[in-house]
Amino acid sequence: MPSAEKIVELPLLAEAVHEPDVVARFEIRYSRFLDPKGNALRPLPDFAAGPAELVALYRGMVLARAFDAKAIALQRTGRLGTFPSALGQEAVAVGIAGAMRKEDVFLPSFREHGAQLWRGVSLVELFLFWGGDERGSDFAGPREDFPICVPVGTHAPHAVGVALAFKLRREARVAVCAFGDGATSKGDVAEALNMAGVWQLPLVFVINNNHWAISVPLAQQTAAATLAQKAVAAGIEGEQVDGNDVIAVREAVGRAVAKARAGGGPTLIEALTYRLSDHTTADDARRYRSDADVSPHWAEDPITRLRNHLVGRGIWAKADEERLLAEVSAAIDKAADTYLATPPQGAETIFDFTYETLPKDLAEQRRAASGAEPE
Amino acid sequence: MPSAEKIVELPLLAEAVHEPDVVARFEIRYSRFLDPKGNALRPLPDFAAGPAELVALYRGMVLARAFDAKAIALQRTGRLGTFPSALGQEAVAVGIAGAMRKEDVFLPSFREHGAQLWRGVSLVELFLFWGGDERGSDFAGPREDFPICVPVGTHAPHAVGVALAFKLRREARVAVCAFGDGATSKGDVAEALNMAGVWQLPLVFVINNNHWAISVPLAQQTAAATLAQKAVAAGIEGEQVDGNDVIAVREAVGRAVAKARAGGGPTLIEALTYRLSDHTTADDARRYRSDADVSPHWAEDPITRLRNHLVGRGIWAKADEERLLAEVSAAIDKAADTYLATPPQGAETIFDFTYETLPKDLAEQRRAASGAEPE
Amino acid sequence: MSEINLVQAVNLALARAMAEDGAVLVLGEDVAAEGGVFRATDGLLQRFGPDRVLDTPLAENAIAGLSVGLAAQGFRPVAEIQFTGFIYPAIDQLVNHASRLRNRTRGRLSCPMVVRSPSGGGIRAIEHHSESPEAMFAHIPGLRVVIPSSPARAYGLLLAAIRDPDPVVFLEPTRLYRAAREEIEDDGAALPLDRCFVLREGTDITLVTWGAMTRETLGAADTLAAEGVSAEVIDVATLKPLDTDSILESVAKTGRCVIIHEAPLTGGFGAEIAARIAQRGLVSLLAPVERVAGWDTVMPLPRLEQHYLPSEARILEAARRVLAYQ
Amino acid sequence: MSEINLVQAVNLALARAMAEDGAVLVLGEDVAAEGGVFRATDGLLQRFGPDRVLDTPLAENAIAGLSVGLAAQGFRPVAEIQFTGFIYPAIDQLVNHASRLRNRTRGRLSCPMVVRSPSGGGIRAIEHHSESPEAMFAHIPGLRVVIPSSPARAYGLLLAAIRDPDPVVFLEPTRLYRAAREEIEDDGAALPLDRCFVLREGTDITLVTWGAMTRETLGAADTLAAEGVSAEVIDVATLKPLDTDSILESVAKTGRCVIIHEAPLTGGFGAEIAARIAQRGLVSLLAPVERVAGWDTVMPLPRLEQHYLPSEARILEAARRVLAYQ
Ligand SMILES: Cc1ncc(C[n+]2csc(CCOP(=O)(O)OP(=O)(O)O)c2C)c(N)n1
Ligand SMILES: Cc1ncc(C[n+]2csc(CCOP(=O)(O)OP(=O)(O)O)c2C)c(N)n1
Ligand SMILES: [Mg+2]
Ligand SMILES: [Mg+2]
Repeated sequence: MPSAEKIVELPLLAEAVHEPDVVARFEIRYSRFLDPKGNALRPLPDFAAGPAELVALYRGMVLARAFDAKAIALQRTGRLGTFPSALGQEAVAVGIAGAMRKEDVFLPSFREHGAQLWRGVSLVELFLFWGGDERGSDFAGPREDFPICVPVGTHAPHAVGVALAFKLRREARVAVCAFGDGATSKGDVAEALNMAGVWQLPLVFVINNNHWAISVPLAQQTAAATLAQKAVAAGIEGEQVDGNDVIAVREAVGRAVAKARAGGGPTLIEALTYRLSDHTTADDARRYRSDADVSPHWAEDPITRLRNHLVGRGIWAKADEERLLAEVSAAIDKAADTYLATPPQGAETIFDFTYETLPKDLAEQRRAASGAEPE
Repeated sequence: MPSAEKIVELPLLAEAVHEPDVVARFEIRYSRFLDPKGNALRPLPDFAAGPAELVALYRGMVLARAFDAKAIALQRTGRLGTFPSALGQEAVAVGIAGAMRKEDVFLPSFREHGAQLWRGVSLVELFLFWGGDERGSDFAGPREDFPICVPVGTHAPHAVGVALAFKLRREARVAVCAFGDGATSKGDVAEALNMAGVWQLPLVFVINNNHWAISVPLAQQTAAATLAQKAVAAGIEGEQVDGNDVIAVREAVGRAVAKARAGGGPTLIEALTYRLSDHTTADDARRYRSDADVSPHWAEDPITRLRNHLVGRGIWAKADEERLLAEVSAAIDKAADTYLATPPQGAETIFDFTYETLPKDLAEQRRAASGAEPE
Repeated sequence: MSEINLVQAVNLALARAMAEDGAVLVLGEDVAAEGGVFRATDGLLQRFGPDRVLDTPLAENAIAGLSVGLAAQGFRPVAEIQFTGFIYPAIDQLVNHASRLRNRTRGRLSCPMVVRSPSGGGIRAIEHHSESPEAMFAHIPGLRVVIPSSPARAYGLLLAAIRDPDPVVFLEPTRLYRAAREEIEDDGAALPLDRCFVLREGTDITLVTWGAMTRETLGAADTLAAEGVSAEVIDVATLKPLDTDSILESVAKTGRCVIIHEAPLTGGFGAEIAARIAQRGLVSLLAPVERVAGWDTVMPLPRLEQHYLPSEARILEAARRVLAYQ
Repeated sequence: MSEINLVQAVNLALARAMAEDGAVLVLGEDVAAEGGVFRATDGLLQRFGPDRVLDTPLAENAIAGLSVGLAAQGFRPVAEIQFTGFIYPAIDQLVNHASRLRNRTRGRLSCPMVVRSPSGGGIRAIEHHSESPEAMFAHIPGLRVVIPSSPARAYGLLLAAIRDPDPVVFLEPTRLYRAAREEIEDDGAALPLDRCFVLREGTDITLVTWGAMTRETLGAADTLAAEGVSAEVIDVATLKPLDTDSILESVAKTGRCVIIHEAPLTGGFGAEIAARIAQRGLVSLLAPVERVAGWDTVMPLPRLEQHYLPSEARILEAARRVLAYQ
């Protein structure tokens, strides 16, 4: 499914050509498997044949949403810092993670906790990070995954470096980097896409297109008809998927990851979703969008969609749902309690990770901070 | 000639669609009028009907090349600083300038002196700039044109600001920004293209694609089949022209400028040319490319091509050529003498343009520099 | 006249400048409909319309760069960078172009632009939202660097910055945005961009600071006063160009000086002030010049943030050392 | 053993580091076939192949950013930024990521990378090719900033920088690249990254400098010696972390100090050194600490450049003022 088809190798010393001459042609394709009601629109991919993986994806989304709700509750009661909800976008993160292997490396933005949890970042670690504790980025699970990246798009070049490392070591591993629609306007993201193309890196970029960058709607972010076409500038493949259809996300990212692993180079995937929540707990979206803008998108809800599908196939019943919700909320409450019971690190840890070994003048500052007089 | 054709307005709340669904399609077109021998491949644009403008374009290229040769001679004899030759690329700069109006604003890179001269930057000013004198950027002619830009691509956002100024003031003016193939890898250029699209600015970007960024060939700069397709990422129009056919450059830029002036928005034009010279007088291109790489491109020479065309049409004769060369070299020698006879500015001028009015501590430094003791 | 806080004063100054000069534009991320994430540009879109208040795509480098283009064309862009943690992509444009355009064209083109950004910590924000990079800008010839510490100074200094013919980096202490309210007359009166402000007169020791740290510093001065020590508190306000004389005069009077800032100690702007005192004020020094600053570490996340920010206790400790010095 | 100049010493150190550690990569614009515009990476492609020496597209931000990714994966990228005038787009990655990765992951990920760049003026180069931005980096916690001033120190310090487990900004004085030759044994011996170098011992005055200015400073020391004044010349070499003790010891001995650097005076790193002396060395000061630096102006184009760069005459003038001070 080549998205970029090169018509003629441009002859520099060119013989006469008929004008006007089309020298390159591109198309962007869109894919989805389930309609908003959960009905299959086409034959499902293999992984969706049996219940196992679909149920896992479902659980991943439910867990992400439950974590989200808990995080907001903690923030509202002053026990967590500013938090960016992923409400309605769970299929993007979970679909990504479901398509990756353990040994791959994930470079998230800040709205992909569904993927981080799937990959083994613990609930406690996520609470710690959003609670303002650096230990929240010291993942016990996926040791090579990157921490949440707050400066928008700045992790895209990191992904290039990680993927280049894999390629140089001849490892069959893939880096997957997620960022938002707003990030696609950043120069570093464009530089990263271009470099991934030059070196044909095992790298998959996923645009978590929730149609808003805080208050800026997609139409004011770019004149591009799709964000997948950002790939054209880099000469790499780009495609678009329904980001609220976890099967579509899982399938498209799966294809891209397999291609990358096989040496086929990078891909840019635009996952179309919608930010149902405020930008963060510090935001009031009613300042710039109306409920009327938002409400239709509730009908797109990825969790309801997959649940309907599972129920329709007899894979999922009320009892399963209740069991899952109970299990998930128990896990989250337990993690929240652990987080809340975790005292901050000692003040000296401010110094201890600035360099591998503490330089002399910093050691003096450390002493001063601990109350002792400076030397 | 829309290069970006949007197939479907993406429905967020989408009804079932047939898969896989093409949501956007793009094509990049290439145009030229003269073959390398100077033969017309198709009916020429109106401006090329009579001799006047063609001869002017020819003169512009000859002047640029003669300036180039003189600059290199001065540098080799220690009377000018490092200089980037535009040998073989004259049609790009001259074609751009020929398509602009006086009131438009040009934002050059550092290899477009052909355009600067056309627009009224004086030979003396160019010598002064490359001779290391700030007065070389204080253009007496095009007061609003930007100075040569050394940090690659950093002037692209300036062009956005200039074009935005025109749009906000409802002025029928156009900003034209030129940069090289290497610049298309820079994030600021991508950001500028995207912003030009969002605001549909009266802005024309021209890529002076000479196929090299110092020692880095185009293939290592990007995986993109064309550079014109960088426009697709920004949702703006992009096209490719034979950059060694001054008629093609003049025609394509003319169309884009007219469209921009009429409110039709920005365009990205990739002009295909080749850097026949070293990158600069400080470079030795034989370290990274062979004569065999270069020599075929001599047959593309834009000046010979247009001369052959003019001669073939009986517009140009040996006598005209001799008159032109004499006139041009006289002008250049005179300008070089003036430059060489121009003493440097006083040391105090280092201070006088840092701010509109000299702050107190800088005034003290100025006194100190002039030998006087600091207060 | 109304009691307003610092961010409202910024808003008032922006509105005033836009009303009096049609060339003044406000641009940045979320400055229009949203009115800025801190509401600094609240209501400006409604009042001045979409041609004067522009939401930009998410691209700080180009925000600074397009401001250079607008300024060269005679506009007076006031660009907002949402947090100083995101101002770094704009540095290339500020250093290589905004600060040089006048000089490199020998005055033909100039760059009357302002880059505003909330700066500093203490708001329990997430990563990259609490930095104080003023020293990086104060080192750049051709730039002005201004940091207000009260609603009145925010109003007067921002008006001056917008009217200034050269580029100004205007860093607003986020911690003070809603900290205190002040009566402000919207009379369009600007404050000088080349003057320190003496917030409190004193004779025994000079405390030099700026931005949010003026609060802890004034607190320390109060404590000292209660102990019979008369501390003079200077708010530098405009770091570049620096009003050296006012600082030297104060040190000549007190003979003792402590410089306080939130940014990391090493290479912080306090070093420049101490260096100028060490050169031109040495004679009058009765004690070493001390600096109380952020540690030379990464700004911690909220849970440890309070251990990073210079506290009134640390200021007092340093002041007492300096005062006790024989 | 062979006599080589500074850029050849850089090349030798790179080759040595690459030979002894397969994790060391060289990347940047024109570093491969071209061997670097100054030939710093000459021959490395031929010797180590395209997997170890990579030409990148023209994108400084991503050059720094991809180095962070490589370093987090265990490589030791040595990235070349062609001139410091083009290092500004890399600052975002250096400040927001490279310098923080270890801290923000509590040591899980780290960033052993080096960013090399030719720095400073005096080569009659075109615009943006003559800047000295070291102070901007020396203010960033988590970074190391190193500037060699001789072939031997370039060799030893670059080896140390590449072996260092944390990010290092390594600024090479372009003016010295081919200025002097020195016998260098390619023994892989690194020099310490936390130590100043005393280039000349003296007892009457301390001249503190780094990089290219060591030449004019040593010249001034010679002139002073001829007049019977014994000047100690210190090459700071590693600005961050700063070896304060060596400087204080010297000042304790001489009681007089002049700091010399090429970067603009205000907010230059000389301020930090003067500030530390003003705090910890005040007792021993017999005269004001003077700084001789570039003016607070944009670096002029070549025709006026010599009026910008601190001259031996300006250093002598300051030294004599300081020596004459009673
Ligand atoms: C470089 C940078 N600029 C500004 C910000 C402030 N900010 C945080 S999130 C955000 C919008 C991001 O939009 P998008 O990329 O679509 O991601 P989303 O928040 O929608 O998931 C902005 C402007 C930032 N974090 N980084
Ligand atoms: C941001 C930046 N990085 C590096 C350089 C050094 N440099 C000068 S020209 C050049 C290559 C530019 O290539 P291209 O954009 O194709 O323009 P050309 O020189 O071919 O006209 C480089 C790397 C620079 N001037 N600016
Ligand atoms: Mg978004
Ligand atoms: Mg080129």
